[in-house]
Amino acid sequence: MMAKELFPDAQEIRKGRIRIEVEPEKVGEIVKKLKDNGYDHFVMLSCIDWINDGQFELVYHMWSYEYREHVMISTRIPRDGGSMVTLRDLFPQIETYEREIHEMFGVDFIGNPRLGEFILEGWPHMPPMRKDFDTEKFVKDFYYKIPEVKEE
Amino acid sequence: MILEAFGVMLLAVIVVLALDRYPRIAAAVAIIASLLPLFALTSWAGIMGISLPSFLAPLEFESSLVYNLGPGTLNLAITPLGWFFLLLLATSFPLALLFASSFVRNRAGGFYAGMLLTMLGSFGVLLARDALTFFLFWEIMSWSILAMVLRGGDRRAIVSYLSFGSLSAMLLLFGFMMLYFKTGTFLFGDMHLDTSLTTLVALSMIVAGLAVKGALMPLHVWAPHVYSRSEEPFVAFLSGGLSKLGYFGMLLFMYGIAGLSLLSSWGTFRDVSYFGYALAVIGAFTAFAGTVLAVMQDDLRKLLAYSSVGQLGYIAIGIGIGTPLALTGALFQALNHTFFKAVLFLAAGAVYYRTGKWKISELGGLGYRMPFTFLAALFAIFALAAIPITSGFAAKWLLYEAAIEKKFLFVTPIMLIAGVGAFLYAYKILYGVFLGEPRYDVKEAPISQLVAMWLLVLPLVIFLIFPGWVADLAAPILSEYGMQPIPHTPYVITTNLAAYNTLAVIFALMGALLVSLILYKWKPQEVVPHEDNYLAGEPPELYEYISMHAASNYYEPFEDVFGPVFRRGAERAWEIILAAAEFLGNGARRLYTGLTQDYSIYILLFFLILVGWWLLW
Amino acid sequence: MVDLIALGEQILLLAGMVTLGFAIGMFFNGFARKVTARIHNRIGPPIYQGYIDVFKLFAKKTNISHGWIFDLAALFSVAGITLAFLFLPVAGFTLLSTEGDIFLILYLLAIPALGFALGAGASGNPNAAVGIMRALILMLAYELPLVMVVVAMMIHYNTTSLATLVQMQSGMHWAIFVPVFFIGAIIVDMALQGMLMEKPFDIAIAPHEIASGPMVEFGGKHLGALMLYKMMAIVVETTLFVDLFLGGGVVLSVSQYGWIAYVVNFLVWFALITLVFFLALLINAVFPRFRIEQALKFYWKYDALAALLILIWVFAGVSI
Amino acid sequence: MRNDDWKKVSRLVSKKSLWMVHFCTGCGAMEMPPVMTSRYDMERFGIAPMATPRQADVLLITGYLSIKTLKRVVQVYEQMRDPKYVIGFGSCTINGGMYWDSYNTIKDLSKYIPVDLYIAGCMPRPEAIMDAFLKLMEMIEKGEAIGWKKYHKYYDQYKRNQRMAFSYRLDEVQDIKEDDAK
Amino acid sequence: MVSVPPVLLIALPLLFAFFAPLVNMWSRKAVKVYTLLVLILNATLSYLLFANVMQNGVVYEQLSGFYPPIGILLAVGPIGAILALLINTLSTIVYLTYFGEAENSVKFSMLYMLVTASSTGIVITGDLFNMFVFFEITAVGSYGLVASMRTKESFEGAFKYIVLGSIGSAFILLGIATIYGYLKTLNFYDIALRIDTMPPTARLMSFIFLIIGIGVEAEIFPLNGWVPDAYQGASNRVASFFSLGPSKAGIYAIARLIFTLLPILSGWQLALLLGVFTLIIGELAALMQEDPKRMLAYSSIGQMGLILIALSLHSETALIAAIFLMVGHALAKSLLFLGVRDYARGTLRNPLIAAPMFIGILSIIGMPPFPGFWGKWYLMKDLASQGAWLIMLVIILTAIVESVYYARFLHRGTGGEKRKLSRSETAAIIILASLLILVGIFPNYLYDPAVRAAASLLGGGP
Repeated sequence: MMAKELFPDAQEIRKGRIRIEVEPEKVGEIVKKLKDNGYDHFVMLSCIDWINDGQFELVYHMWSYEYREHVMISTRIPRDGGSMVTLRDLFPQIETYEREIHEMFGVDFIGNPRLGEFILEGWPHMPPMRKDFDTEKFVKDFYYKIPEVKEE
Repeated sequence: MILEAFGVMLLAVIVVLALDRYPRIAAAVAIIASLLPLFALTSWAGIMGISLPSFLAPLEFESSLVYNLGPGTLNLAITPLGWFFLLLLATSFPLALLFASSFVRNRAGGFYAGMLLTMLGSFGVLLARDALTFFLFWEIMSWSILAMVLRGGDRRAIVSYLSFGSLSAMLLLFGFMMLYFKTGTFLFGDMHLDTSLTTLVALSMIVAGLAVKGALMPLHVWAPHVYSRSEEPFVAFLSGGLSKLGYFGMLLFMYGIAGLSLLSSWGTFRDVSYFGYALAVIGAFTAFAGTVLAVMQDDLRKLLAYSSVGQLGYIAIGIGIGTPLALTGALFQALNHTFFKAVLFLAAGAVYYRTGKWKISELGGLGYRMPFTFLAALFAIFALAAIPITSGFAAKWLLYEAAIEKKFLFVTPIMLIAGVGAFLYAYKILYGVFLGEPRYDVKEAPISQLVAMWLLVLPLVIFLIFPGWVADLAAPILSEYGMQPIPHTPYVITTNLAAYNTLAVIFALMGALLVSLILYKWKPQEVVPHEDNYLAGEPPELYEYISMHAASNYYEPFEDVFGPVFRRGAERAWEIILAAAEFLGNGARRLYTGLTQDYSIYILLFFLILVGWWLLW
Repeated sequence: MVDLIALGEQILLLAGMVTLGFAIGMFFNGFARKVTARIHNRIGPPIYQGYIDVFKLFAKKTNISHGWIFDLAALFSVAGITLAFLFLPVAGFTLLSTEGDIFLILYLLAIPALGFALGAGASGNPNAAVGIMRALILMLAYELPLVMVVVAMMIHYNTTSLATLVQMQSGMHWAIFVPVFFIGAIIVDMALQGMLMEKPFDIAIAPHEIASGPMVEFGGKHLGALMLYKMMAIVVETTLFVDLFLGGGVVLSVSQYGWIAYVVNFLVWFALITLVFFLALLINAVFPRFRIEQALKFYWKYDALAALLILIWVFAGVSI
Repeated sequence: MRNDDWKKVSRLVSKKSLWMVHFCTGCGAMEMPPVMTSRYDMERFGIAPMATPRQADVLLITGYLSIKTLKRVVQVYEQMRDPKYVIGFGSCTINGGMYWDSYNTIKDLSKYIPVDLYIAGCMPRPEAIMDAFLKLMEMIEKGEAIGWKKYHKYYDQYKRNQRMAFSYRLDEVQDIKEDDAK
Repeated sequence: MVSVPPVLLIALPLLFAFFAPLVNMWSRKAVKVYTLLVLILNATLSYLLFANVMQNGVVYEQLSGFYPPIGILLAVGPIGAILALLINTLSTIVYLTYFGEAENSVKFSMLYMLVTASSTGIVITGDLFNMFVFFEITAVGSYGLVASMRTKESFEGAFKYIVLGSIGSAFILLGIATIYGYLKTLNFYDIALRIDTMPPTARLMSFIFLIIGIGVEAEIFPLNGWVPDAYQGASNRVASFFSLGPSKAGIYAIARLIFTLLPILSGWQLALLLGVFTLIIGELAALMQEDPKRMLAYSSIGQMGLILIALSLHSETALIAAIFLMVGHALAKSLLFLGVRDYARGTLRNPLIAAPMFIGILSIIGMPPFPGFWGKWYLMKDLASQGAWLIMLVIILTAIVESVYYARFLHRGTGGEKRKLSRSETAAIIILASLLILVGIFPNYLYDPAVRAAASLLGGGP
């Protein structure tokens, strides 16, 4: 069954691209339902930092080879102390995306046991992809301050 | 002194059994008792034309003995052949016991008792001059091995050993009885065999029975199970010493009793009897299949066991071809195998003693931790792979020459390729156990174990330099069979086809090593630890959970190709036979229904059949 | 005293030949790279590149080792291959080849291989272990057709001594002119491809898969020694082929022509081993790599099957 | 022959046999194949690719390095044997290039390992690479390619910089600054 | 040397058995000691008898005042003396194990003495009817012994034994009747002397009747249906006792039957055939047997077949073999039955039990230097000198089968938890194993009597 039939109030951006906006609690249910209805490719999980709204938007992208249709399930969680339930039981590859988003944005995925260090090794500052992290300042304070090797 | 020796050894068996609680004293007693065959050996050195100083031969042993036992007579006498094999057994036996003195802790009395019994049996076998004596001591040896196997408690080992052991015993018994039927005597000296079919069948049966102990395919099934589930000092003696008795028997019966002309009377193929040719082909197949199977093993003991099977196959080839060259080669191979396989099993034992592991994939990097064990094992492996810096090569070379001389077109390539296969599993042992990533911080093996190993390495060096000495030892044996010894000096062995000069090899190697050493020592170097390895820039300390030791499934591509053909092929065949026997057994069991009326009917039917039979008759 | 002088002469001759052998080996390295480059439509390095590389490796300021077992590799490789060279008849010089035979050489060739494997294994690098595994399986693979043909030849000529074999082929009675051994030569040439570890059989050292396999941890003088071994191995293996099938390059009899014969024989031998190596290079330059199972199956199926035909032919000849 | 002469000969010969190991983290890797194949054929100068740093003389850093890859580069560099040379490819290794404001890429390679030669460009063309190699050979012959000696000499400074970078900690950078000021 | 009247061997235990309840009234515990003393006395007497026979040849004794052929005659030949010694000595040793048991039933002791006496009676009698009587006593005693465990299995075994035993007795009686009908005598000598006067049909019929009747007791296929159940149901002690007493007596009776009584050609052939079948079926049935006691019972059947083959070969060598086999089997099998426990698991962890049992198994599968080996060697030697390859092949194949199931037995025994046997049982096992070793290493002590026995049997004597 196509996504439009499953969720009549879904928004069709254009042909073959559907957007569903839901509450965080319902995401798991919807992904499960889509998975059972031919949307068996979990493409990726992305995160957008809406700093003015004080929210993170998590977008779950799914694809059906059968209907050639791309479904985006979008949900918003609070920016400070926001958390989300892991969906790694549905698609094991979600684990990796969750790790990345945890590292880069600081979103906590409840139930994912591997939310440790991922790409950055020993990163002590705030998650670098957050909009309030000032990279330019960091580069100036850090990389440019490392001294040259002085030759005598 | 022979009877006294048997008596003392029996006494020692009882004493060590009583000393079960005191393993060290038991070991001492056993080692002292084990010197008796050694003294017998030195006392009899005269028959090989060797004169030893008297302090080496403190005891005087009579050269023959007849003892009436009532139902039969024991005829014992020393022959050059017996002496040669006694040399192998009597020298490796005390060393195996020495190794055991620090290795065996659990129920040590039983261990030494069993070991002494195996030696007692083999001593008798080597001296036997009639079939009864041979069989009697053979079986004593055989069931003492069973007693040792029982200590391991492995089901497959016990069942396969006892069933194959009894198959061997029964084949021998049948063969002896057929010879008795033909000649009316059990005395080897009086057996004048004719060329009848009965003799052929009898000889084949005896050789087959002996081949079980010699682990020739397809009668080898017991060997890997037994070798891999018993204590190492015993296995070292079993594989190194006791398995040779099978080939001793083959030489005795094929050349000592039957003789070359009799074997040839059943047809020859390029001057080699069909009988011998068949044995050579089986031997070549064994050498190859044993090697292939050895490559596939992960358990160190199983690997060594299959390697034993393969190496013993070479001896069978030599015996089968049966020219002076081949027989010398077979004897040489027997000698080499005794020592290098004993060293390898003992080294495996030493490794187990320190690490508690048998699996090659779980070991690694012990070469730097146990350097002396490693060097002993390395030397043994060189001998096993017939690298010409040990005596291992001379034996194989003699066999190749013999095969080429007799134009064995199909046996020779198989032998050679089995020799190459030996490199594969030899390297598997080296890499898996001694090289690679160090994973255990252990000490060197105890001194008694090291002494045992290194004393066993010694002959491999001596006979590298003087291969002619083995030819000297083979000469009286060959002259007993009416053959000329092969032309040789201590360093040079000459055949019709080529010559092998060990001195040239050694000096050239020395020179080359010296030059490369100079070239090499020219520049200084620093030693870095194993962790400093190139792994595409990845520091290994990040990956504690990944083993950098690539030893599990080491020869996987090889296994993919050969595995389907060779893995458990022979065992499956035997399992089919066993299944057939079990089918029959179930049938027989069903006769006993447990119902009284059925049994009554049996009796009645039986009565009727008898009456009917009588009526017809 | 006379004996000592003769012995000294002999030793000098041997040392000289070994030096020459290494020199030719190093030349072959540059030659191979040049030929390959020309086939690739490149200019390629100068022909003396081999000498430069070896010099550079030995001139490295620091060298590392992973312990004494690691060092054995370099020692055993160079010493072992030298030993194998000494027991070959080379260009009409018998060297020590009357003191051993073909089987001795086959086993002497294993000394450097096993020594090398020992050192590589001791480095503890998994790539090295995998490389050695492939090399050993490859060895098992190519040895079967090789020994089958060799055994057939030995039985046909009724000798196992290479010196005698070369002698029997003198006067241009080369084995390759016997039709059946012409096929044998092709088979052995296939095996030679594996022995030289040229493509399609360079599985063991595959640089892109397993970082040059056994050699992964060797640098500086260790690698220099190994290069010497590899280069000398080319000479030894091609000479083995030439001795077996091309009469060892002996065209003039020494008794007839004196020292001229030595020079001519040497040149002919050199030309022949270069030719044999050149053939291997041609194949090397245009083929991709087999996987190890494919190599094993190739040798044991097609090559060995062809070798079996030769065995059967010789068998028939012997039986009659 | 005097020791200096020997060194000169050694350098003269060694420059004709440069074995390189390339650390292909950036876009520069793409420029290597044309350099090595028949168009430009680097092998005619005796330059050959090698699989491991143990065997190689030249380390090519072909692009930007993040902190994580820098760790690996340092390890590879230390596994190479002296004499060894480093060539930095492109602007990324010089000043960060287009990643000048990235929180995770280093900006100046020579702060962490000694670089004998930089090739400017984003990315440099094969001709530039060839030229760099010829220049390096010239430097070797003259005895100017002494990066490996510098690394030994100022080892503690290099190590300090590496440690700082690996830690990502601003305060540590400040501390060192103060130390230097003293 | 004191010459002992053979009748004492039968009479004393019978007599003492009837006094046992009196002793029991005095003290329950004393019965065991009392019985043991009686058995020791009997064993001593049997040894004296054995020595006497070995010195002076066959010992005759007539009973009840009448002269043979009418009166009862005891005739102890070498084989009878050997078996009497064997039965009495071993039953004493086996009885030792009863001391380890908490219960002391006077009935058991009585039956034990009774069966010992009657088994001895079978081997020393010179009279067919006497033999029948002793058979009956043995059988009745045995039923009681089997049932003495008072479990479901033991009652079942005893019942089967009773039914088949009764059929057997009936057949024996028929045989005796036939012979008596023609010859009017039951004395062995008399029968042997005048057997030719019997018509062939009657001779054969009586032979068939007798071999079926005795075969039930001697565990011959297909008359041995009771064996597995009875052995399994009986206690270890009783099973052990059966394998040394009644079964040996039965096989002796068959020996007498085919040698002295009815020496007809086809009788030997029949016995040979029966032996071969018994051997094959017994060993094959044991192969797949899971219960160790049943397995040992089937193995006993196989061994009986082997002994029967040896007996039926009618040559001196084979007879010597048969005697060695009988002695070996009696020693080894009674040992094994004593040591075996349910599924044998664990018993072999204890070296004091494992070593003797190992020796017992070795003797049974014919390994030197144990009695079983000498028996098999001699048997094979005789078969070989006659060129009987087929029978040799059967013996060899069954020996291999035998070793397979004993290997399984050994393995099962070495696994599991360590178990202990009572001290008296251990002692009995060790004594039996030592006897095996002694007989094996010094076979000449058995060999000389065996030669005499063979000569005597072949000469038509007892």
